[in-house]
Amino acid sequence: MTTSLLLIAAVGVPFALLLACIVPAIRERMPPLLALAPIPALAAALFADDTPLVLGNAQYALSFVLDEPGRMLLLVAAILWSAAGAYAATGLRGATHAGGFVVCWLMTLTGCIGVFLAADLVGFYFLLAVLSVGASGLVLQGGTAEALRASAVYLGLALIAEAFLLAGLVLLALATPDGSLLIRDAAAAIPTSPWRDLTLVLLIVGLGMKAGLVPLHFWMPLAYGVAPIPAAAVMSGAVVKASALALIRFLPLDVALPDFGLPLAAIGLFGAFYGVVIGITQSRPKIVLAYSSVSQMGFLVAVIGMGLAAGDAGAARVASFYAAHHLLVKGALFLAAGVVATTGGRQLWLMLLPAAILALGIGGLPLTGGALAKLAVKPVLEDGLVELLAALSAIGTTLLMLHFLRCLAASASPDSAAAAPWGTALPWMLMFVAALVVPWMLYSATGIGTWSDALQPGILWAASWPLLIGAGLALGLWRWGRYLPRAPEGDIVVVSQPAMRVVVRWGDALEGVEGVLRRWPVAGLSLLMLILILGGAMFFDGH
Amino acid sequence: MNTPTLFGLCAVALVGVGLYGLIVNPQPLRKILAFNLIGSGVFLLFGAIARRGAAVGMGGDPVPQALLITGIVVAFSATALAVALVLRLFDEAGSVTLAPDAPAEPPDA
Amino acid sequence: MTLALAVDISLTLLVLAVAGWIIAVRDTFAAMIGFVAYGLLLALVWVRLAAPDVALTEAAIGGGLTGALLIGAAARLRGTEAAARAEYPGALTRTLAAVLAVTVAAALAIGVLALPDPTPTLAPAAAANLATTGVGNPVTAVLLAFRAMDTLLEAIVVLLALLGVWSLAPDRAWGGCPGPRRLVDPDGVLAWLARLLPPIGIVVGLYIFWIGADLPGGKFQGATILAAMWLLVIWAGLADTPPISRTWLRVLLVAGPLVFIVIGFAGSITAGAVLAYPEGHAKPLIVAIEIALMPTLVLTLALLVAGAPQRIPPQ
Amino acid sequence: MPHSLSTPDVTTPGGLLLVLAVLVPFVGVLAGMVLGGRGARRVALATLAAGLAIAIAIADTLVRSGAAVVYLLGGWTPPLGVALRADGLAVIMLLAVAVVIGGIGVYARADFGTPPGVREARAPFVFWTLLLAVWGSLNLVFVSGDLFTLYVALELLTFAGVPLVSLGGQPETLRSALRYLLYALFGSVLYLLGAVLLYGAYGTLDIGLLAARVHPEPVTWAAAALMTVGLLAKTALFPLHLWLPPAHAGAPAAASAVLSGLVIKGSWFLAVRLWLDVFVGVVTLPSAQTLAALGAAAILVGNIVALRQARLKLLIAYSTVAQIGYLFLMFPLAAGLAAAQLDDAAAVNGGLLQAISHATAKAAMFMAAGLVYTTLGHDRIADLRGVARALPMTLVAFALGGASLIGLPPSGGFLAKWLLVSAAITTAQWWWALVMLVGGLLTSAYVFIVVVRALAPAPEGWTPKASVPCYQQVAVLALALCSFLLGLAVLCPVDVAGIGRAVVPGIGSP
Repeated sequence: MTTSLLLIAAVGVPFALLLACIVPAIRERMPPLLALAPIPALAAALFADDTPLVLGNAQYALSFVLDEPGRMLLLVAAILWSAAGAYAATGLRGATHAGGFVVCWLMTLTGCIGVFLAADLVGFYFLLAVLSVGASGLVLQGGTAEALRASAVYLGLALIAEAFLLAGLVLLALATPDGSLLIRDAAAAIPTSPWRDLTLVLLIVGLGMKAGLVPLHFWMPLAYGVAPIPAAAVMSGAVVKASALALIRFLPLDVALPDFGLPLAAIGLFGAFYGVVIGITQSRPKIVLAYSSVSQMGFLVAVIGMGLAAGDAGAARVASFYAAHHLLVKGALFLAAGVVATTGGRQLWLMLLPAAILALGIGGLPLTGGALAKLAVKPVLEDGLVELLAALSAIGTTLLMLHFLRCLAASASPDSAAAAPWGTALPWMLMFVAALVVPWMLYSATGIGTWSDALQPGILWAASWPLLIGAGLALGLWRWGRYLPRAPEGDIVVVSQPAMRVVVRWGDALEGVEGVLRRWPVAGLSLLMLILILGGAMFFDGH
Repeated sequence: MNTPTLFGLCAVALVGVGLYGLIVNPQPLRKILAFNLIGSGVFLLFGAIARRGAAVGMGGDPVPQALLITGIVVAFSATALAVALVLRLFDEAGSVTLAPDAPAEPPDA
Repeated sequence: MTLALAVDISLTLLVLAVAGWIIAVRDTFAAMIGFVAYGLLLALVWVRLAAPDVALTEAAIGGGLTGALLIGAAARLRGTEAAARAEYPGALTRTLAAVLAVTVAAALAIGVLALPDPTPTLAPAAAANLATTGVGNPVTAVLLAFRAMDTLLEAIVVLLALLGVWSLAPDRAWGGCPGPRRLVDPDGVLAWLARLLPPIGIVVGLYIFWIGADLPGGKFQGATILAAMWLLVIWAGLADTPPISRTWLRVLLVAGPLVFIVIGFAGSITAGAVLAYPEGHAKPLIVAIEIALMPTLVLTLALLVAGAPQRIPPQ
Repeated sequence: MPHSLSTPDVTTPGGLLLVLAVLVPFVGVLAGMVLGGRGARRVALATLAAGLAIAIAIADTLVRSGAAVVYLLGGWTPPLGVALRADGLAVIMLLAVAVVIGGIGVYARADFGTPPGVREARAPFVFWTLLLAVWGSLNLVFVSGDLFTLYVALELLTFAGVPLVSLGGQPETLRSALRYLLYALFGSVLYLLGAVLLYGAYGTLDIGLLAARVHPEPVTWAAAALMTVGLLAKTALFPLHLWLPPAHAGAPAAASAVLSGLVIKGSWFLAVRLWLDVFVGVVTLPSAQTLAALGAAAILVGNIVALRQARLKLLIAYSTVAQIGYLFLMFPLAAGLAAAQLDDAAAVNGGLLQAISHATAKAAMFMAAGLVYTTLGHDRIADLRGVARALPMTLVAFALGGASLIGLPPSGGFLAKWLLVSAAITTAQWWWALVMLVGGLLTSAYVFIVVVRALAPAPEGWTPKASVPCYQQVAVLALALCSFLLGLAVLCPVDVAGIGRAVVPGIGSP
């Protein structure tokens, strides 16, 4: 009963706030509430058990459930949404027309929490759509022409992905015995489905697009680059994890499917390096962070892929843990990017140092959550080559993060008296603390390992040497980096502009043909021809 | 070859002639005329079928014959509406072409 | 029999030749004249098909009213002929159209030749139930009893078409008189005809209407003749079309269908079904409906030919 | 030969409601003609309420009895007489049309008022009487069981629809109306030709009796091809859509909503009726595939051309061209399911839902475009700035309607797409699923463009050209919400659409 109430409140409170926005007066007063809207979700993550919540009748019902991956991600996502909400409220103070931002924010929040909790195919699809539309609206809040373009690219990609997903979900539903629409039943039925391969391909492509898998990652730098800081924080942290979580839930990780797992891992690892390579050619902190997200999501997908290849059900837990860590750190670093840009002089180091700890944590800095995350996924990546690649990726990540820190420092306010307002600095500090502490809590609470194991000297050393190599490379980058070619932000989509011109020309041609078809004699001829074709189709088949 | 079949074939030929005229003749009035030709072909076919159904002392099946009267009146109404449209178009535009041109934007309200 | 067949064949050839000429001839006005001739020829065909009711309708409406309508329009559109000819499609389109039209017609011909023999017919069913309707003409029985719904809807179709025609009035002329004002030429042949013909026409029209219950004829044919007489008087300039805002006009226009519907619904109480007639009262009710429909049809048909309102009458 | 409709031997309880559903709107037309002016509007609005009640009563009767509602007119049994028959499909359409017409009626109250000081004005008088006429004709199309009565119904529909197109009276709208009228007449005469052939071969025009009598032979094939193509011309299925886009360019918003949302559904419904209930065993899978191929072409071409339109109304009109395509994808799916001895409900319900959700969404979108036009004085997509501020509710309605066209849950479009995609996969016709998904993407592109342009802030000092009454916005939003929440129909415990339709062993099966 308590669980039901908690789950209802988790999704219902943001949704109710969203509906309340219909009234303009409420909408204008909404910003202070943004920080509180995710609190019910936090409570649910902490106190709800795994009893499902079912709304509807026997023929069709929406169901929600808090499974282990969902709980981990919901917990950290709620923290991030709350902190980012406080940050956003500070930015919106005194702003006229905050309505659009607030509506998109609440819509995205509702979708995000809903997707983390959804237990049936239709509810999942619906909430994912809410999430995508809301998030594209958040990108739009940048208000510039680039924001419009980025938002269009984001929404376009998201909807293409949803088209793949819809096809995949229909296949899932058709293959599930007795018409159950529960994700759990659907995933269990995949290995025996007559359309197993197609289903998996559709799901992986659809979710992979949303997770930013190379080569469909280009929306990330575009979107995060133009979105307001808090929006970029929740999008790179929480929103993108929805698709990772969906991969974890939909793929039958307890059955070894190396034909799918290994390619997935390979694509993921490729993305992990690709993000680094392009990222180090960038100079805006937000863009560097975006490419880091490309890299990290690639690594996460590689973990899931290896789990699928090996039929390792435990991969779900460690992948979720890795995702949870990335969620906290990436969210925190985006906030840091915003805070640093408004800070100068002596204050700066107070803001930069925590950022450095977190950033290097992604590379696996010992004693940080990042080190734990790397340690947790290690068993899944125990294949010889993959293990080596994982280590190389840690080196690359360190390199990229050091580059980020340099860009971050360079982006600081030139005014030495500038200090970020408390309303933004405090959320950032809160996220810093959460990113340090929460992974340790989760690590032991979920039974992935114990603290004492994680603190063994051998393990600490194993985490340290990639850092040192990465640091060495970073020195090299700073010395010779100017010789690197510069990739445009959003690499592929920018490079593919000429292709668009061809598409436009095709559109012209099509419009011309359509115009001809609408001429009276042509339409009349079409009519007669159709009579003959239809009659013929019946005649020849009927004989 | 008996009378109903002969007129049935005649009806079919009328439909063919009308179809050709409806497609190729650009003048709307001639299209209306062609429509009437096709229509009369269809009616004639129905009449031939009615005649084939002559029985119990009736010269033809009365149901199609009754429907024919309805059909002729409906075709006349259609013709009247179409002619009125053509005439109004002529009054407004000074021409009666049907060629689709890029629809101009209506003047700002 | 062979003589009859020869007549039929020559009639067929004549009809087809006129039809082909109507399509092929360059001048639209000439084509319209051809169409009137075509309508009269078709009426002959209907007679040969033992369908005198249809023959009357075809001659009156198909040839007469439609012809008048089209000839009038063609006369007004004389000036657009050259522009229309310039739009004539190229040889490719014409060839394609010809090939397709011939193919469709040929396919249809195969269908016609494959019609079953003996043909299924509803004549026996109609004959068996004719007595209950009390009318002697089976076509009238179909129109007003067996398939009364179609006839009711048809009356509404005509009315809707009239509404459509009226809707084409310029805003300023709404409520005014349809068609252009005709000037009287007291010595003209039209005026002479308009004085001579109507009395005869009215008698003939009413007669055709009246006998329709039992013999070939009926409201549509009768109404057409009456409408034609009225139009003749209007065209001769001896009378004007009524302004469409007149209440009496509106009432008469809807009276026919409304009476039909009222009697129809009364049937659901008195005879157990909508559009059914109580035992023994079928014929009077049918005649009542026909009488109510008559003025409606006369007005509607004539006003359909008269066209959209164009003039506000002097107050 | 299997047939799906039981022969209508008796009038069922509640059958009289069908007669009312058809004749009440026409009585409204007659009364409106006599009362004229403001009376016509009052009569129309009263009739709208009454008609909705009748539709609900019919639905209630149908669900209670679990069988088709039948009325024998005049007590005469087909083939001599004419029967009215409403199965689940018909009743759902009746209800949907009643709701959409109601929404349009409320919206049009503001646009079609008789100006003060005038006893009667042309546009309002014509609009209100013809709105009712369209409605009566549609109801007749849905419930009539006789091919000739259906022919008359189709003509009624055309005669009522054409003046709505030319209501504005500009040369371009007159030209569009003429093109529409001539092409529609072309279509209906072909339909009649087919019906005549059927009578010649089988001696009846009653749908139920024909279903039992038809068998595959040249006459039937010819009739089926003629009738189908005639109906396609009236439905404006690509490439027979020459009349549709221009007809919308200059028509008033409410008229566009009627035309695009409702009128074309009449001939579509009749095509469905013929293919699913009459020509079972005559039409073949390749012919059904032909229809769907045209539908697929419509989806692709319509959507792409829509993307390239500069005016909002034309964009929506081309979107209609595309959406009509979806309506025809159901034919091979239903045929495939039936051929595999499976229940074709998924395909049929999918098509039906698509029709209804399009009717509601498209009516809402056209009316939203009308409000935009009133407010801005134009409807150039590139210049929609300020709409979000002036017409927030309308923009939301447009977006919701768009979401339904795209197929986002929980819209009716989503459920329809889900059902159709399921059917496509079950019958191994994945290419139709692909077309639907691609179509959804293209749709989302133009909906996005419009919404984003409308969200742009207005230039400084900009004021709306005219203000629109709130109830118009509410009517638009209500219709859009109907469409957007239609997917919740899945919660309905009874398969209403299936009532009165036996399971059909299908098209192309031996």
